[in-house]
Amino acid sequence: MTAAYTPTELMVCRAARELADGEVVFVGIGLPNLACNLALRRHAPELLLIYESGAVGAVPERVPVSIGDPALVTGSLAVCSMQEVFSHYLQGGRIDVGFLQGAQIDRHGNLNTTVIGPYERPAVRLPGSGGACEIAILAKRVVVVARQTRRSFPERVDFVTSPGFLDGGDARQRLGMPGGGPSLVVTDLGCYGFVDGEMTLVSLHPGVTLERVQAEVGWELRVTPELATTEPPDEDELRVLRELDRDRLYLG
Amino acid sequence: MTAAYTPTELMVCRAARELADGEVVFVGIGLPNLACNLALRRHAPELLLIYESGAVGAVPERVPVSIGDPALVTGSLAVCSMQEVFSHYLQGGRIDVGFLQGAQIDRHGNLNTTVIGPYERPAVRLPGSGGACEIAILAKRVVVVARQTRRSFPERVDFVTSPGFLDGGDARQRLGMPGGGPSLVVTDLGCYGFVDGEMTLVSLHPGVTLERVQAEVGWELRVTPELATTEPPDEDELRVLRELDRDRLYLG
Amino acid sequence: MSADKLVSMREAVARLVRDGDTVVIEGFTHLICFAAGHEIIRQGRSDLTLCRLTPDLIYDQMIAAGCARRLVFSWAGNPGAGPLYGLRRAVEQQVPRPLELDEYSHFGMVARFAAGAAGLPFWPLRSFTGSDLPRVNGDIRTVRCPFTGEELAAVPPLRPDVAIVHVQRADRRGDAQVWGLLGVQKEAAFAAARVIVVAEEIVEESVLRADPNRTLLPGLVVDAVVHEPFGCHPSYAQGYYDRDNAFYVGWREISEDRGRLEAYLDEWVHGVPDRAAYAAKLGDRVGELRARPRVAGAVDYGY
Amino acid sequence: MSADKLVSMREAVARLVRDGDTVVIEGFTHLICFAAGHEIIRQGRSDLTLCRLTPDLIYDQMIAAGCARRLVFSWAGNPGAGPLYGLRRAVEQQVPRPLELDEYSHFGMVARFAAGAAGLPFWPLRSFTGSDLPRVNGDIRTVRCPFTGEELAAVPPLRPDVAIVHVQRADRRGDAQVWGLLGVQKEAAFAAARVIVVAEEIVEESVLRADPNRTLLPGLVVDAVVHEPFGCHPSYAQGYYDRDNAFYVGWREISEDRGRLEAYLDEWVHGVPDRAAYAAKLGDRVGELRARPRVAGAVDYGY
Repeated sequence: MTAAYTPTELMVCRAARELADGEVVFVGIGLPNLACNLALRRHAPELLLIYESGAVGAVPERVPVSIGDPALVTGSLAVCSMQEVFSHYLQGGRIDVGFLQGAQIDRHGNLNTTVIGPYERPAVRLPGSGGACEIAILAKRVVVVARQTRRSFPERVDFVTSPGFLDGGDARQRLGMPGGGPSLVVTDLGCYGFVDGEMTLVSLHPGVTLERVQAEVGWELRVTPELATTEPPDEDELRVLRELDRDRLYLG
Repeated sequence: MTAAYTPTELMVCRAARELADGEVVFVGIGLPNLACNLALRRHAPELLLIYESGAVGAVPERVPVSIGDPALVTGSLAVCSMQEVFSHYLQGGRIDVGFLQGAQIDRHGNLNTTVIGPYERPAVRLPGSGGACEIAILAKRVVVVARQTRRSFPERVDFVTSPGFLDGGDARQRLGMPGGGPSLVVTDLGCYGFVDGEMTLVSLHPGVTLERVQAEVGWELRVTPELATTEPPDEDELRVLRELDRDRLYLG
Repeated sequence: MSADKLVSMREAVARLVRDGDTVVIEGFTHLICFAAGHEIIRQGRSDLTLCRLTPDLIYDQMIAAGCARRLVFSWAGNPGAGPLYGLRRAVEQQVPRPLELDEYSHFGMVARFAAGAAGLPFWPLRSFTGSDLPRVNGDIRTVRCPFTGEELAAVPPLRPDVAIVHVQRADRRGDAQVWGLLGVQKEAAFAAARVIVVAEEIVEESVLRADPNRTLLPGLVVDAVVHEPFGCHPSYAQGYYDRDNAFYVGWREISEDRGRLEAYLDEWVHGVPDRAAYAAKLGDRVGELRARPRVAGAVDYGY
Repeated sequence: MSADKLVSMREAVARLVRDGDTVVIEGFTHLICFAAGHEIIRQGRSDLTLCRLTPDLIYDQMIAAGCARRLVFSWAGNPGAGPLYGLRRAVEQQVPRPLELDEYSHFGMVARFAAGAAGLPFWPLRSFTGSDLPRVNGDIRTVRCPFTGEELAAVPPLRPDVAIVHVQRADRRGDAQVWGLLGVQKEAAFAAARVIVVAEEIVEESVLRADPNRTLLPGLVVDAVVHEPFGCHPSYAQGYYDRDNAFYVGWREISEDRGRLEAYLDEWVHGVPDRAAYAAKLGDRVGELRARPRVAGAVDYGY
């Protein structure tokens, strides 16, 4: 018998399982941070968390509300300048997994966090790249966590802030991008991998129909022949996760 | 009545007078180090000493025997990586005066600390550049302290390790070198400035004849019309200097 | 340069921050000097080019107050609490005035500061490939490696007229020490023509000389030193006070409404003469945010 | 990678340093790991490409012992005490074997390590203009700025097979802290394929976590950790022991004479099994060099 859980809890637990022990992960704030700390406390005690703020090997005693929370510094293994974080760790090829979120993600895993509408006259001005552009280019693989709607999953994003597989195929290799690009997209409906640089549905969350997923994608969705059901979170994952975010700041 | 002093003591005292209070000086080991500490203790209390080893604002309690002496660190204002010393301080244009020595210095102030003879089959292999090449290019002005012999003052050095005025004239400006080049050469015989990038005798040390100086220069030496006699060190300069190098490690 | 550079925030801003300047108030979440931003607003500076990786609430306030003409940045949001509406009104509706955007990624901004600090005309990096950012920003270019022939991205140096850096402790010369997150403050200060150091504590030079590896900036690069305890609130100072997360979360409601944002500026910026009055007005909150000690061990510099 | 990387110097060198490797033992005057150099000599490694800004006595000994095929450097002298004769015999007389020189300036070497650490194929710098060094070293090239059009010098990355970094303290994972002169050790370690950390003291991870700003290297980049007290003599470790200047001055006479240098190696390198025996053999000198305490004040990481 499995426990009751929210779609957000499922997303975080599924993302956490993507992290192998001993890997080095570039942590973003919010759900990615919860996923990383969940993995650290359960199956990946040797997971090394690196925050773009410069905290290396952080073991936050509280859920960091910002990526530069003081709790990320106190008791961490090392603090380095942002120049070092980006040059030595990310550009130096030491980051196994980068976590990204996005207002829009398209058929080829390109992410937009810059503008909705034209750049010069935006309908909505979004925050911009932050470190996402270089994480997308340099991390060995990228995991994307995003809520899925037809508007947020267009065939092509309005603005490519962070490149995924561009137009698909081997576009990344042709441009000599060091990182491998997106390997997994976890939404509140299902999980996606990439085949020839195209987003491909690999599993449906329990109770979600293929029709519902297709209704929330802006293109003719590719589906893997061996479509699975996403393994739901178990009791222990949920217990640890809920301890991590007692005030449900991010779990809602 | 002036005190008795050695030629070396005169060289160091003359070099020290070249440093103005509040200036930032890139300190080399040996006589330059004595000159800088002499200036610091007498007329230039706000002189900032920066050692290429990364010690900033050092106040050594003993004469540093090496440029990385622990006495340069203890009680210093800041310690930074060598990357910072060369990038932020020297290349960043923050060094007013650089001190250089050399096995050879030529008519146009070019310095050689690499080889005597051809590079591939050297008669004598010298230490090489160290930081001298970039100090010569980037420091706002350069002071050279050197013992003078006909062999060490050739018309052209065997190898240009650290550029002075190259072939003279405005060669430095044409090559876009940020620093001003050599402004003073102090030897055991006299002092030299540069006119149109050519070494020019400006003062003779007390008791030294022009003939003697000319005998120790490998080219037709240019002499300033208002040739002066170098001001000898006074009692107080000598007292402080001799305190600095009690064991006469460098004063001999 | 005089050995004693200690002045009030009012004097430092009056003397060193001019209309039309390119201004940097750095600090990545940590040590963001709100006190300086508020004083710049009080003195009515205008046409500033504001530079920061993350504009944060302080630039949202300065933009809403009409101080800025241009913003150079890489991520413009309210960390963990939605958009910066003051900034969005300027961009989307030109309110209170138009705001030009000069946009990079974090690495791009870090590289610009690094080039400025190092006196280089460009900085090479592996980013921007396949992104639309170079399409909308002509200053993101490429450079060819003279060894491998490969193309890398290149950005120009950022050389601010003024950099304002908040630190935990400094002496009167401006020698300054920081611990905890370091951000890009060192690079920003070395890149700037003028530097204001704002410190939680002013200490004797001997305190700094006892631990030279902690020094972030030498007085050499500093023009003015300001003693401003609690000068970062709602940002934080490691070892002194915590980040006021409630304020950041609450800012959303304030900035969403132009009137409320202006009322906030009237009450908390124009309505107080200086940071001491601001802290007094905050009352008990100051004590609630005070840090619980977590003292590090000492090391030995003997020889 | 295993969490416990603590091994003996013998095992670390046997496992991680191979014939033909490009090896860096860095440390600018401070923290030069003579213990590692001696073990490499004892194990008879050959055809090494040795890299250091300042070869110092340790490379003079390794070159005289016949370990090296090539030297990448920027200043080859005995600091404050004349030339390195072992090195000169190899260059001038090919004794005991020829030595290729790959020569830069200090800034050039620093830039090569920086490029290696940052994963860049070149590093731009303002040096070498008008110098003969580019004439004799084809890897000192130029790159044109895509913004100003000016030409700058460029050097390629230095990516050692092995970097050996001596530190004051480390934990068993290789997380390492250093204070005092930092040299280029961080860049050298991040640039290297394999890293050996040698520490004066092995401490609990909690000691390092109490002061994260002191950390030079994370265990992430470290392959082996060696506990080797007094491992730098005649170099020094701030807070532990002073530099043995008498040894440096005395080295001139030893290295000047090939026979005496070989006798030194027989007695002090081959003649002892490890560093502990070397220190025991030095006897009272060890105590004479012990540092007199100069303890720095602590800081607070609370929030």
